[in-house]
Amino acid sequence: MEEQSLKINNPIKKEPLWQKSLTLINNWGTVIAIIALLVFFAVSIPEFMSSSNIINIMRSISIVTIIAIGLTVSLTVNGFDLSIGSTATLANSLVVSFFVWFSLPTGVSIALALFLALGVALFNAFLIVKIKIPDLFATLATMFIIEGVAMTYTGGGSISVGMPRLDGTPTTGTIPPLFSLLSQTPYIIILMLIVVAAVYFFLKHTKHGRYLYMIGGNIEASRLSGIPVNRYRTLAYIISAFLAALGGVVLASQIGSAQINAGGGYLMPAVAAAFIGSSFAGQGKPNAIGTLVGATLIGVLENGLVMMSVPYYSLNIIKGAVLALALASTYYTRRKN
Amino acid sequence: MEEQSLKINNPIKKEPLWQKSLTLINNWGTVIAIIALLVFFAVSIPEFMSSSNIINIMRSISIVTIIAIGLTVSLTVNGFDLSIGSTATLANSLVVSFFVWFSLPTGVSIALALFLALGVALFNAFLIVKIKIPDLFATLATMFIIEGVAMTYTGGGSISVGMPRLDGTPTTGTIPPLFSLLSQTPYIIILMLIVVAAVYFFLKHTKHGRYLYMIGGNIEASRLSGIPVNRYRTLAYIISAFLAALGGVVLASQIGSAQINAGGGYLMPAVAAAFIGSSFAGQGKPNAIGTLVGATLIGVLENGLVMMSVPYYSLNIIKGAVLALALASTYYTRRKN
Amino acid sequence: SEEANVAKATKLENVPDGVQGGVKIAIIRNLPSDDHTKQFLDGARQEGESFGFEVDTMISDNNDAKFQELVAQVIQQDYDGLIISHGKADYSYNMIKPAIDKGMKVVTFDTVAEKDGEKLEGVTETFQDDHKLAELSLNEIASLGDKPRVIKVWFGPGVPPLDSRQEIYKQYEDAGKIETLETVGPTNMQDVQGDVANKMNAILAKYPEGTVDAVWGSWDEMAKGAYKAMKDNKRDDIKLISIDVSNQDINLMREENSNWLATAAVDPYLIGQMNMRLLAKKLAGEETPENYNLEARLVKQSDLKEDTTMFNLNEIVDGWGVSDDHNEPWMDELRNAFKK
Amino acid sequence: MTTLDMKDISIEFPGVKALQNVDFSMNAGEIRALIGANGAGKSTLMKVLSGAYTHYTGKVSLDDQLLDIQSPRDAKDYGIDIVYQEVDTALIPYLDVAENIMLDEMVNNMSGKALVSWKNLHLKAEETLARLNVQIDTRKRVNQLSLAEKQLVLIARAIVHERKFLILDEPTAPLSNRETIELFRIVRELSHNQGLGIIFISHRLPELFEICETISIMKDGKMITTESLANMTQQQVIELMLGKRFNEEHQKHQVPIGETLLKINKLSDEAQFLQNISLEVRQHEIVGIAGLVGAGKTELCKAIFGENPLKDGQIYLRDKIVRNTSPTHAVRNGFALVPEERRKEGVLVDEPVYANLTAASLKKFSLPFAILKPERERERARKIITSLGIKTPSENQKVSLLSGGNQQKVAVGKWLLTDAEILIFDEPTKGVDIGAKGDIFDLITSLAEEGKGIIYASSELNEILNITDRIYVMYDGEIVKELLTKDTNEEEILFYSTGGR
Ligand SMILES: Nc1ncnc2c1ncn2[C@@H]1O[C@H](COP(=O)(O)OP(=O)(O)OP(=O)(O)O)[C@@H](O)[C@H]1O
Ligand SMILES: Nc1ncnc2c1ncn2[C@@H]1O[C@H](COP(=O)(O)OP(=O)(O)OP(=O)(O)O)[C@@H](O)[C@H]1O
Ligand SMILES: [Mg+2]
Ligand SMILES: [Mg+2]
Repeated sequence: MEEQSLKINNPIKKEPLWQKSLTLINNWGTVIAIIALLVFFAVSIPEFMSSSNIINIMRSISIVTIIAIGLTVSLTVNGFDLSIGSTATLANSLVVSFFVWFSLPTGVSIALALFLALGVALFNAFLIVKIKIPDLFATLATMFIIEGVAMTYTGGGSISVGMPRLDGTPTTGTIPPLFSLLSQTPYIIILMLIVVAAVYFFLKHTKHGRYLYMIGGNIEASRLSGIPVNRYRTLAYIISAFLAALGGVVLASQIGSAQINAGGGYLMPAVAAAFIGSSFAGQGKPNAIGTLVGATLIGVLENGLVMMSVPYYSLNIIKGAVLALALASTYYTRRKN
Repeated sequence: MEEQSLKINNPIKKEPLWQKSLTLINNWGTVIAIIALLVFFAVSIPEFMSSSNIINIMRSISIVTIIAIGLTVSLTVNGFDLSIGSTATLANSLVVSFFVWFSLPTGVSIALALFLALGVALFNAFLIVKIKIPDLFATLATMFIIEGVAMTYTGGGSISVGMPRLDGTPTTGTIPPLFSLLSQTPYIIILMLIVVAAVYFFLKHTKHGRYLYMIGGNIEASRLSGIPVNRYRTLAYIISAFLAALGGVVLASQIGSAQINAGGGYLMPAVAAAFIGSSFAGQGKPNAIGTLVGATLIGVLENGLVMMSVPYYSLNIIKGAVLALALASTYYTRRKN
Repeated sequence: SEEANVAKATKLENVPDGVQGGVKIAIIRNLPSDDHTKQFLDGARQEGESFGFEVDTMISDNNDAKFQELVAQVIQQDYDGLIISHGKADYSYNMIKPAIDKGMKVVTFDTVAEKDGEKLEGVTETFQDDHKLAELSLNEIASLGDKPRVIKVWFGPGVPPLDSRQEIYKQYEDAGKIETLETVGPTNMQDVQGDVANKMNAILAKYPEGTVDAVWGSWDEMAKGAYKAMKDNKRDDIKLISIDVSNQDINLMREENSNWLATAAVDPYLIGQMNMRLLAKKLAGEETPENYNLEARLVKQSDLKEDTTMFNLNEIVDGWGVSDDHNEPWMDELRNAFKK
Repeated sequence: MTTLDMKDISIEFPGVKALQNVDFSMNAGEIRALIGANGAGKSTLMKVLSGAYTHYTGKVSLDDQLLDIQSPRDAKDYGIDIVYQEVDTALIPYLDVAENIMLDEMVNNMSGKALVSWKNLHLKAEETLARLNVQIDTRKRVNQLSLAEKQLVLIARAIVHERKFLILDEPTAPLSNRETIELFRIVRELSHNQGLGIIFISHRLPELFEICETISIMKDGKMITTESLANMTQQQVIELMLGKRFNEEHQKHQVPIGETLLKINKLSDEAQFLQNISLEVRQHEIVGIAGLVGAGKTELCKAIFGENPLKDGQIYLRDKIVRNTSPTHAVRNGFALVPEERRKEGVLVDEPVYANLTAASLKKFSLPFAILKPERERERARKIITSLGIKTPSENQKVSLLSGGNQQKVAVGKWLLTDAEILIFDEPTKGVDIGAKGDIFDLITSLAEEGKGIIYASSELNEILNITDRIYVMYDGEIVKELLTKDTNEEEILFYSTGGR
């Protein structure tokens, strides 16, 4: 017994083939699904694989990916930021108002909009960290509030170039061409990739990222080992609000105006992308690459199905079914626990 | 062992006053908020306390309460049924189609719509219990699918009396007056109260309810205590889908037609009501009375604010703020723990 | 409020009693907040306030049940008149009847208050002429060539104005004036613009240059998405013709190389104004018609000037935004009395 | 030499005075045993010392320097570290072994640095494990580890850094002899060669006598005494901590063993770990399942109880074949299981005591339509609380607020209201004080005397020898030997459980 080291024997030494391939599917189900879809669409629709269409797909997922990456960060601390949609709307309204109402320069407008959106993060963090309202509940309240704030700010309507201010005074501000460039290819795609890469690196290779995962995995243990838990939870919500606001700014660049609740529609797709993503590569936790993959899956699907002339009102059936399949492929196991 | 060993003397007999009142606020925050609002509105608006307005408020929360009670049941097993909104839409479409397309009698139509909606429950349960997809993820997928199914079934969203079928053949079916009665006072209010009372009794005073809460508390331990965990989780989703469908049927009675995603708008308010509700009376878990109280809070607020001529675009700010306050009052504690 | 007190104190002569002394109006609209909604509400509110009325506005986000609750609540209160917008035929009669029974005056917009073929006595129904709107826009498309190939951006059925527009579209189709290649519609109603843009992107990839002549945007919110997609794909070989107008639409139509050629619309602000005038006449006890249709106009890219916005469209579109219909002398008197 | 001094420590929780004026002092380089019945306040005292609780009164000092411990990090900065009793409360399940071991390092020793070097992390984690002479893949996720492995990970985490004082709160509870021996080697090394002061909490007396030099005994939130172990016997320690005499040798009344109740034939499980298991349990009989950690005892218990799916084999109850396809069926068929991982599997921590006790037998408290009779429920629960001596303010107390041993009693207690014929106990005395252990033994024997069949799985050989009538020894998922308790001894069981043939 002496020198022989303690190896606790592993019962799954003789892993059968089906078990192995199931593990493979579990870990790579999403990727397999994407490849299968790509092949299927490429065969059925000649134009599908054209480079311009690939770029189309990439562009179409850009905003949702940016917002979903923010959500992903809030998920790492076992939180859930329901207010991302409203935050995107708010940033959209703010940045356009800076251009149209106040004729501010591009850089200042963007920076200011992103900065102000951090107020949402601080409010969320206050409710969650100080008042100790559970994340989902707190951000639900924030969602309503920010939706209302954005609408009140714009007076219940949209803002576009040439529209007078709420008090009726005429405006002369315009959307700078530079700003519109933000949502053009390739910039919008590059921006998305930068966001994904930065958050990937942050979560995987910096201590801050690891702390976020630690907090998400076991908040008590993290607190006991000395991580300033509340500060990091606040950080997670700051990143989440920041990226949601960035998404809103890109959206503003794309639509060239501020629209009522424009960001609201991004909540559910972002949730779907982040959910699919957290099972990517068998990680079992929210992660940036996974979220990108999740968004890609949805993007490829929507694009291909529209090309196949599936009626728009049936799209959601297939989207939901593929979502279910992707999730099933990751979660289905033959063993019990 | 001696009797005495059972009693550890309570050292905090002299609980300070602020501690006591904080506990009071923690437990009854929602109710205090409602009373405060009632007093405030009653003083500011003469018509507010009229019996007809009280009935208005009750009626206006009926559908949301019925749906939220279903959500509450899914929350008891630590689940989360995001598909309630779509299920309500589906039931709305089905029941109207039975009247308009097939001229079925009232009872049959309602029963059939409720019955078919259980398919949603079984699909949810299949994904969650068999495939083991986490509740939130699984019901998100279902939400999309059912939304699509309802839209495809109606060929794009809506059915109303006199509209031809999808294939263009004319229809002669009408909405029976009896069915319209369902959404009239007092029946709609009575129905809501019956649903609340029945679910309250079921959760609080039956074995099944106790099991649901146990499963929500610790699924492993519940399984190992011999509770048929999967069957009860399925049951929770069945109740949730059933009540969502009931909400959809009442909605159909009220609007007299099937509308695009008519139920979708009830998801978030139902979530808010159930969330506020789970902190009601210091229970800390989802419960029927609490959900009713939560829905009432929102209903009173919306009614009063409209009466006070708060512009529609600012309503959500106040709604969100009151939601946050109600939650804060329950979760805020001065002790660390 | 103060204004109301002033009005009470000094009754104007030559002005009917019914429109003096703290008149309260509620406007309830069954649509989400958007440009059209805002302008409609602003038009009605500002017109009402210029008469010295107190005007409250409410919306119900396309939730028919909530809409009915709101209307019921408003009927409980002490309003003198209601403007009801976008109620569905299935319940509107029953919903509005209590108001009439209580003696409130009611004007509706895009709402049919009819039961078993009977109209509700005393209600004036106003409509924007959706058939005409469709006709104007489709004429533009038909004039692009011989049986143009069209991508139709539409959704429904169940959205009454879009259904009406679809009826005309079908007539054009059946008459062989146009050919439909695809139908595109949104699935994400909270982001119609972005959603339609994504779908159009996919469709455009499928139809190479020269295979599509026009896109028909049956609602400008969707048309904006389609425009965005065509611009991103540099597809100005396709022409965009739409219905409804907003300030942003005008901006986009005026962009360099814009392929958005025309849009047919009724001024929503004017609709609001007309509704309020009709309501004021009812309050004054004057004769009002059962129906009133607002005329559709075509806004053409070629007519737009550099400084054209939604708010000075009347400079280039004949009859836009101004109408003397139902304007009574006592209204001017009221306007004068309540001028700020 | 550094001296640690805790003076006049008191702390309260709602309804519980957990510590009352406790004094505790020791030197670095010493191995101190801390013992006391379940709920005596050992863990609480140590949590005060390690900074987890800050709402105490009293003073903590090191060498006359008054310490201001406001957080675990403060404690660590002063050189005080702890390995918690409940391992799952200290681990991050979805992160890998290396990160869990290096947690404190990453949190406290990376100021100024932001980037994580994964290579170094794994290297250092491997080194630390090597110091413990343990082989665990540092890339494995912690939620895939067995309980023993998790415990080892936590110990590894505590020795990454040099500390002055190290608290081990029941570290051996999930460990078997082999790992325990290894742990002792490390503890001695740390104490004697590196001069650490070690506070060692355990309910296993022989262990304490083997490794510790002095002992502090607590009772009901008070410190009773601190003495050199050389001057004490086990009997004296037990008397001091329980306040009464206690006979550790367990007495089983002589009841003749009856007919065969349970017969298992060639059972193997779907996970392909259990192979060809055959065994028999008779009425009045307590059958032991012995084996080292990882031998498959837990898997076997769960397989019989229907929690793990079977691939092959039959289970007969009174000669009738039964199919335990799920725990629900097993309970219906008359089986009961007290699982190993108490907090996770045994009790519903957020429910009150009475609801836990009636969880498996709610039918008995139901009217038609499943309507509950709560008064009757509470009444029966109170009876069980009294008869098992569960220490709780009332039957309405949440189980999470009970001490470990009392939680275990609740986990056992819930089966007393059922009609189970076969009761399976998987390490039921883990973390249970010696007094309560006696209670549980008494309970098990009286169940056997009533005519039930008992399966008792444990890696503690003395317990097995003490309570059972017959023993099956497991090794690597198989039953390798059947022994009669009265004819065997520790050496023989150990021989077979390490693979001897
Ligand atoms: N957070 C808490 N809230 C309420 N009571 C508590 C809390 N923590 C501990 N207690 C109570 O304080 C007493 C001492 O508990 P402690 O965990 O220190 O006992 P212990 O000596 O470690 O017992 P064991 O041997 O079972 O681990 C027990 O009665 C316990 O129920
Ligand atoms: N969820 C799991 N994932 C991977 N391996 C597992 C899992 N559960 C158990 N094992 C492994 O199965 C083997 C048998 O475990 P089991 O718990 O049955 O052993 P045991 O004899 O009861 O030991 P212990 O004394 O730890 O209870 C061990 O090697 C363990 O590591
Ligand atoms: Mg302890
Ligand atoms: Mg075990």
